[in-house]
Parts: sequence; structure tokens; C-alpha cells
Amino acid sequence: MVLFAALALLGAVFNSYLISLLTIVFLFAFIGQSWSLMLGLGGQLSIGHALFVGIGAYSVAVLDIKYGLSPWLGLLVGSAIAGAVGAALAWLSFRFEVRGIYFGLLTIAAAEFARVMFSGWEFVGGMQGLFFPAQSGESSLLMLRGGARFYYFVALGAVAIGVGVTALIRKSFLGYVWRAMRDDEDASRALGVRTFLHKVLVVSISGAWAAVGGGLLALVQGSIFPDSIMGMGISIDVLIGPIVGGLGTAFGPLIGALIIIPLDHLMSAFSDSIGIPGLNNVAYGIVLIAVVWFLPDGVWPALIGRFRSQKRLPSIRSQIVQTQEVRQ
Amino acid sequence: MGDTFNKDLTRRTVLGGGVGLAAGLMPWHARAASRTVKVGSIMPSSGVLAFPGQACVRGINVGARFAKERFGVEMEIVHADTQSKPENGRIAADNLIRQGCTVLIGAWDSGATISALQAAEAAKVPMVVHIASATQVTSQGFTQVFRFYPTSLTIVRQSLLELKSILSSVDNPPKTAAVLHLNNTMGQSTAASIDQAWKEVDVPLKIAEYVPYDEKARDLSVEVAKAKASGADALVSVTRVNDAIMITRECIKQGWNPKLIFSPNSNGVQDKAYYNALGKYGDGAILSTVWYNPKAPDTAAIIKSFEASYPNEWLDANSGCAFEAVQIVADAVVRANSSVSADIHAALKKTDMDPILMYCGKIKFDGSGQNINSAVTMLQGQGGSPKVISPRAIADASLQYPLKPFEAR
Amino acid sequence: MTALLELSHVSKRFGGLLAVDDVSFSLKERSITALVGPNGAGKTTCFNMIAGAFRPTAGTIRFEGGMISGQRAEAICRLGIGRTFQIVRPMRDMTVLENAMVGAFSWTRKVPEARETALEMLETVGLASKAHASIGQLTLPDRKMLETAKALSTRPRLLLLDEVMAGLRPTEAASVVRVLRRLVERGLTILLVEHVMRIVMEAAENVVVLHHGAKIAEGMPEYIVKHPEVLAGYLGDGFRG
Amino acid sequence: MAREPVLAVEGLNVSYAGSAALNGVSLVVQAEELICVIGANGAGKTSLIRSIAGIVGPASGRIVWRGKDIVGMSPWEICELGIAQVPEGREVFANLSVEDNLVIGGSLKRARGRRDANLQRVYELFPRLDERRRQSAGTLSGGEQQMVAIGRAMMSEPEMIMFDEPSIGLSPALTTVMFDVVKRLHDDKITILLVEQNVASSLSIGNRGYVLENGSVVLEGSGQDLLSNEDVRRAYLGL
Amino acid sequence: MALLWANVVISGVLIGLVYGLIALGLTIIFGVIRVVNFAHGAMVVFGLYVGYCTGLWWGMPTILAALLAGVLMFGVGYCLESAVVTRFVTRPHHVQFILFIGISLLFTGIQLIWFGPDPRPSVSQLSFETISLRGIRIDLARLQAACATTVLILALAAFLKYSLFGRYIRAAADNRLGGLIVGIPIPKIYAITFGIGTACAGFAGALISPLFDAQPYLAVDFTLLAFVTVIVGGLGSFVGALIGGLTIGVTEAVAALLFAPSMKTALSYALLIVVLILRPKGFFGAKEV
Repeated sequence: MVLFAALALLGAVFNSYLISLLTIVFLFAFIGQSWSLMLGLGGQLSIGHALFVGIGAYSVAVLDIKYGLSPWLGLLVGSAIAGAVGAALAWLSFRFEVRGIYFGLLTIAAAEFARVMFSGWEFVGGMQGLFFPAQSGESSLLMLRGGARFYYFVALGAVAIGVGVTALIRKSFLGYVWRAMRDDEDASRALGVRTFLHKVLVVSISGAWAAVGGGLLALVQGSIFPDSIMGMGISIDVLIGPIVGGLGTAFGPLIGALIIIPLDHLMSAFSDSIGIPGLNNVAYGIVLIAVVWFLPDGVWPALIGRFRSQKRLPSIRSQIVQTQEVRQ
Repeated sequence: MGDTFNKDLTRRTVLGGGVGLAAGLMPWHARAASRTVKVGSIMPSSGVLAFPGQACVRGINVGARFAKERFGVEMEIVHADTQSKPENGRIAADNLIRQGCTVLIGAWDSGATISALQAAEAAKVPMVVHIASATQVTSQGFTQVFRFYPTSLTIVRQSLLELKSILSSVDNPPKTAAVLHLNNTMGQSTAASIDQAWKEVDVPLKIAEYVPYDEKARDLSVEVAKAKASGADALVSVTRVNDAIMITRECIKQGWNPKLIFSPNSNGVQDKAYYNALGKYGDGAILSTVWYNPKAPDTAAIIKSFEASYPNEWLDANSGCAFEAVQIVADAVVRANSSVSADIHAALKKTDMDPILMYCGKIKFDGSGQNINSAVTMLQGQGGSPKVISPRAIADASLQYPLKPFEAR
Repeated sequence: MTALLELSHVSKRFGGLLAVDDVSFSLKERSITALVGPNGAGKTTCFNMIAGAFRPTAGTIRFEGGMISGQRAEAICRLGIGRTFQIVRPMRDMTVLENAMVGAFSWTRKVPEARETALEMLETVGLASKAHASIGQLTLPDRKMLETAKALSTRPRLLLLDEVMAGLRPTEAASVVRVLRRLVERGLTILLVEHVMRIVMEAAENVVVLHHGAKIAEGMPEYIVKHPEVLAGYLGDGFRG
Repeated sequence: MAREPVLAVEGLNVSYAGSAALNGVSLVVQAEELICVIGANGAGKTSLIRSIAGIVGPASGRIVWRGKDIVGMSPWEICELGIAQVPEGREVFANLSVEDNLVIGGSLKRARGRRDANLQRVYELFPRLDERRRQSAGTLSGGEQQMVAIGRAMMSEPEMIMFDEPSIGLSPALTTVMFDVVKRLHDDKITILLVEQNVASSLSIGNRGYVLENGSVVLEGSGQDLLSNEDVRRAYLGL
Repeated sequence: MALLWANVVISGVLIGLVYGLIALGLTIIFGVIRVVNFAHGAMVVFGLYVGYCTGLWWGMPTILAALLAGVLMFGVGYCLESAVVTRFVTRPHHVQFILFIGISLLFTGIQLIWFGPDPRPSVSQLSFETISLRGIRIDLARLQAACATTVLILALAAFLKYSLFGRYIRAAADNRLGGLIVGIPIPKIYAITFGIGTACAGFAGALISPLFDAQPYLAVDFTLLAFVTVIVGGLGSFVGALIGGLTIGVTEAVAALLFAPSMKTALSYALLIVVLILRPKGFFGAKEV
């Protein structure tokens, strides 16, 4: 709460650079929360979250640009579609026992498939993309239109709601049931958890949530293209924050995004200022490796000193293997 | 190798983002006018668009040096990298504005340009768009945009007019053409423009087939086979460098010798990598692009200056447009006699200058910010480098037709 | 007294291995029955078929008169059969209490209600003092009791316990037996899988002995321990004297 | 039978994820002895074998092989010392042929040179494996897989073989065969550490035995003594 | 028309073999170490650069360049595994994913700094040559790549089947605990396996350098390609990788002929989705290597 109050107050005094940087941070944190919900609580790995982000972005863009409808409606429609797509994808996969890393790969395939389809779909602009008209300067909550500061507060609000919802879900029966399902699917089924239903549910909720983030991202960017909004890049950017920050926690995705995105920009600015583009990629790569090496559970759990293993319950065999690894 | 180390560092402001973040906590106030003008350059210098992005950076650096000599404007260029991500366009623009840049140049791809324009719009800082070809860049109501580069429809229409005149001047012109085009943002819009302008211009050539191919295509053998099988005797291709090379190689391997290879609004013939890869096979293909005027008074000196800084690179369309954008800014600053954004904006609105390097009419922006006198140039690969064959006024070589069969080279 | 659970001619085949071979038995309501046999006799397989983890290759399983063979594990749980696992499977990311609460969510969505039930069940098995501990702090016997509490939280009518007393000291085992007796008095029916006869002797009223997948004896514990086939199968042929 | 101890386990503690599996276990194995360790499920028998093999790292305690502490050595180094194992659940390479399984077992440096001869020896001992040398091990019956596991251990010409419940899941007839094999290996002067639940069969062939309960040794003595011990009978039958 | 089809299918088969080799590297790593190497594409790009540089500096024939790239990348893979990846073997997949993203970015960054973003086309004459057989033109670079790939795959298969390390690798893939029990030096085997996997990528990369220009940012594309191929065939299966490569090669070629070529990758993703759903572990099981 204190953090959000502070961020809201600072929003009034930050300069435009920090405003636009933090807006992107919040949006990616918000989308990251949906991803984190899916893996951190539901135990389902998605490497193609760009699919949902893209659906949300296109829903908002198409309804706004083509029909002049309020982005609120676009967000609603987008999250409904993304939720349905997520449910269908999950239903198909889990019905046929596609799980774990295979489900992750399936999400990549689905996202890439959608990307190529959208790039050939003329109605939504194909590869030429969709463009929002320039902001008139008048802020309108109804039409979700406004300047940088307006979107800063929208994104901050979204991420605050995201933190709240994550915390609520964690405390509700869904949180318990999902975490149980993530830790040990068979054991939780023996306790009466309808895992199939809940797996479909968590993917669907996560998809719908990510779509809202995608819709907002489209508004902030002002234009969307299949490559940039549905590409692998988005899927990767989305999941780095939560893993760095702390998977499945309420604040993890926000903390992760707050660390990693500005860091990326700092390194980029630095490598640009010394005239060696690519140095930022090297540095960013090293940072990522270092984070997973030294902070296996992410920054947030380390910060609050609550080390909890995020791993699935290892079988006896892998326990042995792990003991072995420790010794080597 | 090592080109990237060989950067012109003297003009760069080594302003790490760390300073930026710390300074960010304080609200930004408009800076008072000073003798030097800070110009922000937003380019995709890393990420998938790094290739054109870095070419633009080179053009900017050389352009700034030239502008000092020509216009006496002391320019401090601050570079920002979008990492080829649209959402970073705005962040980069805001960062530059915060650092005191009163005019921006960028951002190559339409997505990042639109995103950056939002920041420019909010801060009322003018932005000269050197390249970004989506129509929407100037049609969405932005007031701070000044685009040097023509829209793809303009380029294609002018290209087809040139093509028409070429076809009418040669004996035994080709009858049908296959259109092989890249399906990315640039390729798709160019293809759409071709479709629209072909009839308007009434090109005396029948289009047999459109063959779109994926940007990520790893293999264009089937695409070329398909074009060949359409029975066309001319190839119209819309390409970047990589696929231009791939397509030519496939033509050679599949024994297809169209009489004419023409690439509107493309890369390929204009790039060094194309000749490195194809050698003698690179000759003969024709390409239309926004290009520098080889006969302009300063061209030779500029190319020399460029080569001094970047011995392993060519001055290409990307560098050229970026260079020209810097001159447009310098011209406006001189006329405004101020480095304040509003003054530069007003001056830019009244721009009416002869291009320094690029070939086009007088640079003049209409109400939407579009340069109205843009023009294209036809290049043909001859003797391992691109030669201007049209328009006549600036041509430094004459058209070779038909294409010499590959196996006969 | 009607039979709460009834297995008739149940078999399970894994590839070439006939793990359970035509086994029939039934459980009386409010009783403790033990399923015993040496390692690899098919006890756990039998157990898994009742709990819905495996589908029987042949035969039927009825619970309260309804067919349950072939139903999914979660559905069977919701019908009123709770189970524990031989290799304990706590949710490692959750506290003891949270683990036990998961079971309660099979019949309620209210968190306080689930917490109350879970606490009650932890109390029953003697883990109430460690309710907020993390799993890593539990000893093996504690973990086994937690398994029991989790299963109890689902409010079962039939409780399937897979070797919950293995590895306990005699005094600990005796207290577990007392807990089980109390549960039976409250109306629960219990099926124990046990390896160690000592425990079975104290706890069960009825014993079913499996060997190589087949039932070789059934009856009162006193009868079973004197059964020659059981002795031979269980202890090896040399162990007669 | 007084010979120098080849293996001495002293005060071994092992735990998984915070809970103890072995609690101060000490035992001694002398050269060419056949030692039985009996105990119920979860008593810590498998943990004992895996600690000796170096697969599980003990929290504390010493494992001394021929005067040298081997705690901290890697499993492959320990195998090179001549300690082989027939694990619980057999752990054969299911997708590899029987012969590949055996060859891999015989590829340790200590025995690599005599691989073909050792292969012949295994085939002589288990003619069934000879018949099925090209078949993948996963398609074999449980008893045959057990033969592969034993053969694989023999291929490294070990000084000591540790058996982890070789009779588990086998029919009585096959169980008898397995114990005969163990006895024959022992007769060939191989030191044997046999972990079993089949109390009667194992104790009757063992020189000495240890009873493991809850991760601790509660009884030790000669095979016959233990066999007639009332506590053992009570522990297993509740008589 | 028949000739067109024959040409297209043959070219699909030839390039499919190379895809198969790239995928093979990925699949061996997954089959044995159970980590999903998302940096695989960066290794292929390294191979491309080796092909480019050796041709430019020493005029080295592609085939030799491929061998050199294979050896170099083996070393890179070996060191990378034993220094970094080995610590992540038992970590969850998403953590490994971040690790490999990091490695991939690192490599891409190095390539960008070293070579710049410009496409680096091969100077080899091979990139223009074809042989003609009754109207069927066979691309020499592809043919050579396909032949070299076939030889390498056969050699690799023989290595896995008959050599001691090969047996160890198969055993470690099959049953890690079993491997520890019989004294297989697992860390060394893992490092070798990772080395072989990246060597396949490097070898394939150099082989196709006459066909593709080296560029740093191709890494993601090659990674995705390898994944599509591997999943269609079955993650962890040796034969599956090859079948997957051929399937993708031919499907894309035929799809480009039948539909819009720009949609051909969509078709391979669609194929992938169908395969994943119907046969989650691909055409071939996950265990066999």
C-alpha cells in the first residue's frame, strides 16, 4: 500500500522520461502477474503469453480504430476472447495429457501460429499494423485517452489491482487448491481437487488477464504490429520479470519488472553512449544468468526472507539426484 | 570486422542513463536557448533492426559534422536505442527530451516512430522522421512530425512511372512479371501499393502472379520456382538485402534468367552485402529507392567524409536519409536562430531548402508534415556497385538491358 | 451391517505383470480392515484401484452400492473416500495447516470453514501444535500423520491408509491405533495397508492377506498369524519354527 | 572367520529434506563375509546402500573402505574401488539391449580389459540372458531384469556387491533362485551386503546380520542367532 | 508441372535433412540432460559465422569449415555445460528457460559486437552451383549439406551405438540413477552430450552458410525452427529429429507451392499443434536416444 501511495504521489512529480518508462514497467508487471499466476500458482508453464497479449491488443485496436468503440469494451471483449482461447488451448492440451514443458512448447506454437495468421489478415492491417490517432491532449477515462501521466496512473492502477487480485486469489480457496495442484497433481486429485477443471480455469484466467495488459499496451504504444505485439520477444519479456522478482508472489512480478526493465534501459543507454551496440545484450544476458544462479526463488522472496522452494515436489529419485548435485 | 569499434566518438554525449534516472526525480523544465542545439537521435541500433539502425546512426554522425561546416550549427547529438521494440520509442524520446534535446530525429520503423511521436507531441518537441514509410505516421494528426521520407504509395507510384519509361525505351520489353515480395511491414505495404498504382500508372507489363514470402523464410527455393513456373519474363521483387541475395542465388541455381529484375522500394542492389555475396551476379538488377544525388555539389565530399569515418561501410539510403534529416534540422535551427523547440518547429514548418545530399525536389512539408517533393531514383548494379540510371538529370550510367543471363557471366 | 466397499474379482495387469489377480473382499461399515502382504504383493495396486488412480483391468468396485471402478481420483474422493500415499506427498510450498485445508476444499469454498476443519483434523492426529510449521520441519511420522489429516479433511466415510504406521515406534503406533479407533467410533470405516503385522494385530478386526497379487487368506488377526500359507509367504519357507 | 574389515560404517546420519533417514548407523563388513541387513519399509536400508555407493551424501559419519574414508567421493570413483550394487527396483537401462547393459557395467577401468571374459561368465551364470542379449532390457520379465542387474554388477569384478531387496516382487521359485545366486557369488569370495525383508531366506545364508529400525541398528548378531531371536519374530509377525 | 513438384520436394528433403541435424543437437541434449536448450539457435548462428569467416579469410571449403565449426562448438558446449548448465540440471524448466535466454542474449550480443548487424554472406562459389539431372536441378550447397548431414548422423548413430561413451550417453539418458549405480561419470557424460548437441548446431550452421547470410538476430528463428522440428518428431528421439526435419522441410516446400508461401511457417506451426495434441511426445517416444 505504502509503495503504491508513494508511486502515485511520485507520479505527479516524475519527469516524462520516468513516467513513460514506469508506464511500460507497470504494464509488463501487470502482464507478468498473469503469467506468474499461471505458473506460480497453477503450475502451468506458458512460453507463448504473447498470444493473449496480442489478442487483447488487437481487440482494443480493432474496436477503437475501426468502430470508434471505447477501449473499455475492447478490453472486455479482448479478455473474453483470450480467456476462451486459453480455455480451449488448455482443454485440448490437458485432455490429451500434454503437460509440463510440452504444454509450454504448445503455447509457443499457438502464439507463433496466431502471429503468422494475423500478419496475413488484411482486416486487422496485416503486417502494416493498426494505428491509433494522435492523442488530443484531453484525458478521458471513458475513452481511455490521455497523456503520458494519464497512462501512468492507469498502468499503476492496473498493477495495483493485479497485486490485490493475486493476494486475494492466494488467500481464497482457489489459491490453496492451485498451489496444491502445482506441487503434486496426483496427490491433490486424491484430495478431491478437480485438477482438470482448475488447470483450464487458471490458463483461462491468466489469458484474460494478459489480454487486458495487451490492450493497455496497444493504447500506450499507439500502434500495433503482429511481430511486435505477438512475437516471441513479448513472451520472453513477460516472463523475465516474475522469475526475477519471485514467482507466484503478489509483489514479485512488479519488483522484477521494476528491476529488470530500467536496468535494460540503463545498459542500453550506456552501450549506446560508448558506441558499442550489443554490449547491452551481453550485459542483460549475464544479469539474467546471474539472477537465476544466485537468486533461485527471485528477488522478492529473498528480500522478505521467506525462502520457499518453488519446485514441484521431487520424487525420491530426484531428491537423491539433488543431494548428489549439492555434493558435487 | 570491427566496424562497430570504429565509431565517431567525438560527437557523442557520453551520458549514461544512470545520470538520467537520478535526474529523473526532478521535474524537467524547458531549457533556455543556447548557442548549441541538442539533437536526439532515436534508432534501433540493437535488436532485429540493428542493421538499418546502425546505418542511420552513421548518417547522423557524419551529418552533424557536415552541418557544423555548412550551417555553422554546433550540434550535440544524443543517441538513444529502441532495441527494435516499439514501446521503447516513447521512452527513448522522453529520455532525450529530458536530457535537453529540443529536436528529434528517428526512428526508422513506423511502430517506434508513432510511439516516439506521442512523447514529442506531449512535450511539443518537433521530430524529423528520416525514414518510416507507413502512411499513418503523418495522417494520425500529430503536429510535431516532419517526414522526409515518402509514403510507400508515393515511392511505388514514382517507381512505376520510371519503370514505364524504361520499358518504353527498350527493344523487346518483357511481357509478364511475377511479383515476389517480402511479407513484412514494408513488403506488404509496398505490394499493396504496387497493386494499386500498377493500373493507375498503366505499366505495360502483365502481372502473372503475386508470391508473398515470410520475413522469417529460411529458404526461398520454392518461391522462386513458383515465380519461374508462372512463365513470367520479368521479376518484380520487394526485398531486404538477405532475401534479395537469396532470390538471386535461386534464380541462378534454377536457371531462371528473367529479362528484367526490378525491386521497387527495396534493399539489395543498393547494399554492399549484396555485391559481397553475389559478385558478378549482382549486376543488372534494377532497384528504386530514395537515394543520394551523385551529381550534387557536396556529394563527393560527403562520401569521402563518410568513408573516412567508416571505411568498411557504404553510404546507403539509410545513412543518406539520416544525413539529410540532420541538414533539415540544421537549416531550421539557422533560420530560427534559436535552439528552442517551438522556434525550430516554426522554422521547420517553413522549410524550403534544396536537398544537400539526397535526390529530390525542394524539401517542403505540407500541413500534415509530409515532405511533398520527395523523389525516387533508379539504381542498377553495374560493375559491382549501384549506379544511378534514372532520372536522366542525375544519371551516372545508362541502362543495361536485357539482363545478361547468369550462366553467361 | 451392509458392506460399505466391495471388490469383486478385481484384477490389474501392467504389461506382462499381473499385479492383482482376481481379488474379492468387502469392508463392513465402521470397521478397520487391514490389507497385508509382503512387498510387491499388490496391496498398493489394489489400493490405487479403489482410490481411482488406476482403472482395474477386470472386476468391479462398489462403494455404498454404486460402481466406482474407473472413475477419476477426484470424483472418488468427492464420493467420500479419502486416501493417503505410502510415499508421503505433502505440498512443499504450503504449511502443515494449508496442506490439510486442501482436503476440506473438496466440500467447501469457504476458507475459514476449511481452516477450522483442517485444525480439527490436525488436532485429531496430534499435529495441532505444528499447524504453522513448514513441511521441512516435520519428521517422517509427522508427515504420515499429516497425510492422514489431509485425507480426513475431505470428510470421508471410508479412509484408505497406506502404511501410515510404518517406521513408527511401538508407543507411537499404539497412539495412532487409538486415533483410528476413535475415528471408527465416530462412524468412519478404515482400510489399512500394512506391511508390519505387529500393527495390524493391534488395530484391525479383519485382515486380508495378498501374496503375488492373489488373496491367500482373510479373517481375524489371530487366525491369520497362524495360517501356514501366510507364514510361508510372508517370512520365507524357513521361518516355520 | 576373523579377517580385517573391508568396510566400516561409523555413525552415519543421512536425511532427506530435513527428515532423518539414517540415525547414527554403524556396521562392519569383513572380507568375504555375507552380511544381511534386515528391516521394514522405511527403515533406511536403501539410504544405507546409497550412502555407501556415494549416491546420497550423508550429513555426518564415516564410511571407511579398506582404511580410506570414501565419504565425499563420487559414485563412479567408488565403483572403481570395487563396490558394486544391485539396486532396489533393478534400475536397468530399459531401452538398451541386455548386452549393452552388461557391457556398460563392465566398462569401469578396473575390469575393462577383461570385459569379454566377464561377459561370458555372466552368460554362463544366466543362460537366459545369453538367449536375450539383443533384446532391450525393458521388455524382460522382473526376474530376468534382476539377472541383468546382477550380471551388470558382476561385470565390474567387484570386491563387494550390495544387494537391495533382490527378492522383491519375485515369485517364490525365483526368489529361491536369487538367493542361490547370491550364495554362489559369496562362495566365489565376493563380499556381500544383502539388504532384505525376506528375513528367513536371507538370515539363513548370511554370516552375520543387522536389524535396522527407524534408521538405527537395533540388533546385530550371527544369522542363526537373529533367526531364532524372539524380537525379530515379534517385529515381523507380532507374535 | 511434375518437374516443378519433383524439384520442390527434393529441395524440401535436402533442406529437411539439415533441419534434422539442427534438431538432432537439441534432442540429444534434451534426451540425456533433460534441459531444453533455448540457446540452440545462437549456436547455429555461430556456425554460420564460422562458415563465413573461414571462407573469407582462408577460402576454406564449406565442408572443412563445418568440421571446424563442429569441433569449435563442441568445445563451447562442453565448457558451457560443465561451467554453467550443470548447476541447472535439476532446476525447474522455467528457470532453465531464463538461463538459456540469458545465454542466447549473451551470444547474440557478442556476435553483434564482433560482426555488427550486417548480413554476412558467404563468399563461397558453392552458393551458386547446381547439378542438373533430367530437368531436375539440384542445388549443390544443399546436396552437400544433406550428404554431410547424413554422414554425420550415421557417424553419430554408430558412435552412440558402439562406442563406450555412446553407450554411456544412452545409458545416462535412459536411467540416470542406474548410470550412477554402475559408475558412469555423469557430469562428464553430460558435458560431452551438450558438446555433441552444440557441435551438431555449429556443423549444420557452417554447412548452410552458403545458403543463409550470417546475422546475429537469426538465433531466435533457428531456435524456433529446431523446436518445431524436434516436437514434431518427438523431443528426445534420434530418429524423430530426422523425421521431423524431413517433415518440416517437405511440408514447408509443398505448402509454399500449394498456398501462399508467406503462410508456410503457419502451416508448420499448425502441424506442430496437431502433433502435440494427438501425440504429445511426437511421432517417436521421448526416451529413446
